[in-house]
Amino acid sequence: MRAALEAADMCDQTTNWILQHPAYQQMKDLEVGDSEQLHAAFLVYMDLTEVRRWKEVSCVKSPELQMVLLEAKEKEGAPVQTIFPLPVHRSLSHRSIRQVLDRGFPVLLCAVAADSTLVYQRMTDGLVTPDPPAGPFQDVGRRQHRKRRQQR
Amino acid sequence: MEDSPSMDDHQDSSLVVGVGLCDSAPLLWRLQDLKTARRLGLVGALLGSLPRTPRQNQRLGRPLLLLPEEEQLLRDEEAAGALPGPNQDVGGAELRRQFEEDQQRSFEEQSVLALEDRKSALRRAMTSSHTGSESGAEAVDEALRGRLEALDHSFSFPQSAMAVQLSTARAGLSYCPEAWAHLQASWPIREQNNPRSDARYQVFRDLRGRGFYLTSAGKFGGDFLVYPGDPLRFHAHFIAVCLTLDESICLLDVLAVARLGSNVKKTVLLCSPAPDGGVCYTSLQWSGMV
Amino acid sequence: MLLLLLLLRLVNMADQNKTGTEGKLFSEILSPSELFAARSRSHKIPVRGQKDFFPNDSDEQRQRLEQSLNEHWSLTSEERVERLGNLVKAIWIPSDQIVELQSPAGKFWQTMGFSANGKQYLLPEEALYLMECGNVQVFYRDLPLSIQDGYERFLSSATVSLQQYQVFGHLKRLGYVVHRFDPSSEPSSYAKQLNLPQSRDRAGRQLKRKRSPSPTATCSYTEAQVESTIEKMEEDKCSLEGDDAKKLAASPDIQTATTSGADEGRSWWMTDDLGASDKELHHSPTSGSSRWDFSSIPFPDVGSSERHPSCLAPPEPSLLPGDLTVGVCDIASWRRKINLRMVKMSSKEQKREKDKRRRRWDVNKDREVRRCRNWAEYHELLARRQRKRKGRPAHLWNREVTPLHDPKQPISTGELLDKISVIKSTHLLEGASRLKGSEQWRICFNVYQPDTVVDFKKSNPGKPYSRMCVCSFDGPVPDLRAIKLLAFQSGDIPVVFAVVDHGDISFYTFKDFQLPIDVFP
Amino acid sequence: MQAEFRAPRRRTRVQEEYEAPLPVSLRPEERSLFRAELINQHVLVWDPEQIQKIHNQGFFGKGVLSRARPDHSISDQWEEHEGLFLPLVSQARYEELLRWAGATLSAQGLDEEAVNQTLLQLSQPIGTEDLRGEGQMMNGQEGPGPEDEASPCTERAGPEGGASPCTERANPNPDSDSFSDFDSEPGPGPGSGSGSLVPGPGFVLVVSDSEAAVQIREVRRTPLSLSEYLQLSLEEAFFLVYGLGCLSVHMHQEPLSIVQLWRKFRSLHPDFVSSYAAYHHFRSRGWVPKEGGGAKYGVNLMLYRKGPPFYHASYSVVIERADDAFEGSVLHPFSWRSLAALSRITASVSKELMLCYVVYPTDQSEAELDSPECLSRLKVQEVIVGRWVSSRERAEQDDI
Repeated sequence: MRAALEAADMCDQTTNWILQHPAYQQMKDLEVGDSEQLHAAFLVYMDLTEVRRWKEVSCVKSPELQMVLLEAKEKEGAPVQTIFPLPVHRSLSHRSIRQVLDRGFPVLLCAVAADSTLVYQRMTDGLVTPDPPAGPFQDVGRRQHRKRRQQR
Repeated sequence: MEDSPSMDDHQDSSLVVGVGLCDSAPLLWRLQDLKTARRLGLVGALLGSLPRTPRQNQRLGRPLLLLPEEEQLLRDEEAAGALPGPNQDVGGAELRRQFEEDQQRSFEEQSVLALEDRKSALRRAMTSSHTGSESGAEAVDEALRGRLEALDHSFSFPQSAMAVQLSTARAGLSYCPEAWAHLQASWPIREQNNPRSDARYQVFRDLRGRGFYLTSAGKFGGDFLVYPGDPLRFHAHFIAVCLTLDESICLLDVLAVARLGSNVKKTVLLCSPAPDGGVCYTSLQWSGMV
Repeated sequence: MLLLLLLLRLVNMADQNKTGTEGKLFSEILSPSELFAARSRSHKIPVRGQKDFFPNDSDEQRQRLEQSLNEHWSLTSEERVERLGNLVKAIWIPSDQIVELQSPAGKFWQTMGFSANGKQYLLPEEALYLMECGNVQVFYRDLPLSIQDGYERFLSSATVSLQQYQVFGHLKRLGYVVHRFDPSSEPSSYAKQLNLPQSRDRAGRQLKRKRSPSPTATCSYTEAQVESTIEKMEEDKCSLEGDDAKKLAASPDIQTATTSGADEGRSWWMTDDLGASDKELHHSPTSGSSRWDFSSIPFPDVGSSERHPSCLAPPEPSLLPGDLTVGVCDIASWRRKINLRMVKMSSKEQKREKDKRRRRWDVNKDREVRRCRNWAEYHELLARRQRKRKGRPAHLWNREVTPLHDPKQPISTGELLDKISVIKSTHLLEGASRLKGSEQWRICFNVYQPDTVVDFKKSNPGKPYSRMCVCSFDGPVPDLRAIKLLAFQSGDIPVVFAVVDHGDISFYTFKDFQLPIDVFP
Repeated sequence: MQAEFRAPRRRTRVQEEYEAPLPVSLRPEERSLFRAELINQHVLVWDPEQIQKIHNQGFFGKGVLSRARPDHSISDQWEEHEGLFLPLVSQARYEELLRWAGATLSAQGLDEEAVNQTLLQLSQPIGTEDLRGEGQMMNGQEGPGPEDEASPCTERAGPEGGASPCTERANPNPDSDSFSDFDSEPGPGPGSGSGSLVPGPGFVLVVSDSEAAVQIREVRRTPLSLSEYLQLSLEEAFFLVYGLGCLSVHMHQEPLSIVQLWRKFRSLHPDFVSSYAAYHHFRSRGWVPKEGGGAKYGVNLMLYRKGPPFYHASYSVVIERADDAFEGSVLHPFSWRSLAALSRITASVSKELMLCYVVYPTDQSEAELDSPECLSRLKVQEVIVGRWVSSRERAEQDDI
């Protein structure tokens, strides 16, 4: 039993838990052949599950892009979103964005910096009119920010 | 979205916009052309000093510079006509004589107007003196009447006081039919036949067709600022970035322009002509995830 | 082509019943009564109201739009009307691309125009701007030119381009004094370094101004020749450029050498390669105490302002290698060639120099090294240190390339930063003199600040506030080469890139910078 | 024309102490070599203690499970339970962790029966008395509490680093190499203060979801531990190795030499020489460059004085390369459009836009670039891009 417990311990210094994580294994099984993008996808996966606690996070392969995409819900019952992880120094084309949008879900593009910093950007098909700048909504950003601080 | 006059109206002569060329840039000079362009939803940019208050940059005056896309749209809709250039010579001596005569006539008419102006000023002074103190009003009236009579003989309108017009637009034919044909064929405007300028034009045309007004968005890192109505009255909603579907862009550049968009509370639009002739639009907005 | 004031008005009236698109005539000419009435019109600019965010088809919005448009059109439609007496008359001379004044100039003469051969002229951009301001009426073949004529005739690649004029007008409207930049009037960096007095010859300047190349035109043959001569002179002292030259110039006792280095002949009491000797001075591990007492060895100060004998006595033989004999040296010819002025350093510069000296790694500062009395002891020390390092990981230390720092040998942060500073910083002027000029990147205008207008003298405009390089928004962003080239051309005056995007103009600067070293303990 | 240096802006509320500018100690007896692994083209540091040192002394890298500082813990919420402070985990979350642990065990070849047995064993509730008995208590004062503004995790090398059930195993010395001088420092020992006790990592308080019929509130072992890793950018890693000599990067359990690492990084990132030259330059001037911050502003690096907790970033940096003639292939194909955007963004957050040109000598051969020694022949030119505002409106001024 002790041995089994140790096997479950992924903090073993000789084997990185990332490589043993089931989600990582799943991504590897998608065989996208782009280990940098795969790592980026895994970091985003960990951020969504461990840090942001999103629900039903899963990985899928985009055959057109040969990249790992994620699907997830922000909370229970929320709509599915596609997350498009991409290392920050890469280039992309509008076509590749359209291919991700064509999956039919709202898309989050996630730029993954070399030190694992993540920057999420929302992408939507068509013209999305911005919120009006003035008026009672003006302060929303700041108030949300304060709320977040209080939660911590 | 507010209705814009259909481009099909170009049969109506008033919808033909006269375009002049300066250093190969398309400029509009005549007020009617500016108004027609605006009715077609083309905003352009005013470049000149405002006659009323020339030494400021807040409000500028004619000429109006068209975006290459605006100019091309007019051409494609056959709503543009070339203004004659400055170099076609028409009868010299005759014109000079006419001009001098005109100046002379104008001077004479203005002299008359000036005299009238002076007289009515004196008359106003007389009537106002009646309402003033009774004593001495008579005397003042008398003096004024004397001056009024004297004016007829003594009034002289100096040449230097004559008002002259420094014309904005050159007078002339509204457009030349032959030049119009020429305009469509080989208009000496910098033709930028590259995929990017094609993309810009198709996007411009499509958004204009949807009733938006567009101006240049260079300072926002995009191609066009997209307004839901006339920019005189509305804030821009979008920063349009035009690119072909397969053009590769640095993710960093996407992040930069998207960040800028959220700073100025506008949606960044990636716009690419689609194979089916339409345009694909992708809206970029801040995710709110920090 | 010409302004057909009366004729066209008459024709227009006659043709008023003529319909159809062809041959319709056009004019926006005011009648005498309109002209007369224009005297008393307002000069106020209406304030724009708050904009809306969403169009909602309401009558209220429609009304406001209509009002805005009406205001807009009434403002845009207004024609310039001036008293004839207030207008300066001028004529356009297309062959010279220039405007000649026919009546006395106005106030504008203080900052614009030039005289030549007893006549007064305006450059086309100046004339056009003054036409737009309602100050000047320009005639061609006895007929007045419209603003449109001005744009179409005056602006071209041979004079100034439309975009350049947009920048010119933008700055002029704000009150700046704007002159064409004449690269030949700019002293070369070589001349600047020698402190050559700038020519203040009024006539010469003005002639130059007339001939000043248009910002777009290519430079003339003679100019190219002059430039190449200067380049050659500069190349001669190229070896001294950069940090080393700066360091040298900073210490007064070798300052003279800096200048004499530009000379073909070498001074025989200095080593050939100054840069190398400088490095050696500071980096070679020299043992314990020095045999040479520099305080007692007189170094010739050729550049001193004090009276000096024109000859230098031979140096003390004991200081020279055995078989060398050195005679008396006549320095009079050199004194004529060098810059005898004191190089003044600002307190900031002095401090920077001091900091630099302080940071320079000096093996002699190492206490253990100082305790060594001879080479043998020093070698022993090195060997001892080597042994100490033995415990270090082989994959880092037993290879060709080793880390820059050994964490087993702690040093202060300042020393550490100094030790790992392997990449040199450079500055914009370094190597800039050897760059050839470029067609694409040119300075167009000298710009003087508006508050200097009162005292402004065209004959002696003084130092510009900035210089403008006009770029098209669709064109390239300057690369490092362009930035260096223009920085070199402009010297200590900042170059501003005026970028014209359709109707918008943005101004950017690309300034030299060196991030200061920040040391935390 | 020299750009003026603008003083960096200090942050108003600084909640931590400054440890050291760089992770090299002034005391020679201290541990001086850290260890990282190159995995999936990324450099990761595993050891919680080393993570804290590398991050807090010079602000290298980022925790893969954290937003900035490596401070991930199994839960944001901590609660007191029978005198113990424990991370709170919902039943559903706990079961998710169990499932992962199961998947991992299966992947390691255990049959279903064994897996189930193990999981059952793992998920047994544990009495708090047993926990206390294990003698793994820490001073509660230092432990994270829900009221603690500074988040549960500002503490160094505390329980939050990882949540391994096997804490009795000492941090294994990762090196087979002869680092005899490696003295693994013990973590902060149990303090003497009073208050709630924090058990060692590996235990959580499982609470059932509010809708659930049966309310559970028990202490259990963590079935799966995800310890925080520090991810270093290639430039950061190489600087720690080559510049400071304090890190060794391993690939497939083998430590890499400097030249091996250089070649590896160049193969991963074609512009590595330029990006590293710029990084090294900024470090050697005592500044803290962060690549992650750059992503937020669309640039390569953000430059901080002292470190992000103490100062706001001063510069957004775009790295360019140039040859001796100051021309050459550009890394970032600038248009006025993109420059306008960057300049505007930078100005809107009161930072300055810096172009950092790495200038290569023309006679530098490809072979020379094959070693970091080529750096000494490179030069760095910094240029500040500024905007000049023409219109401090002089509207009605009489123009002459």
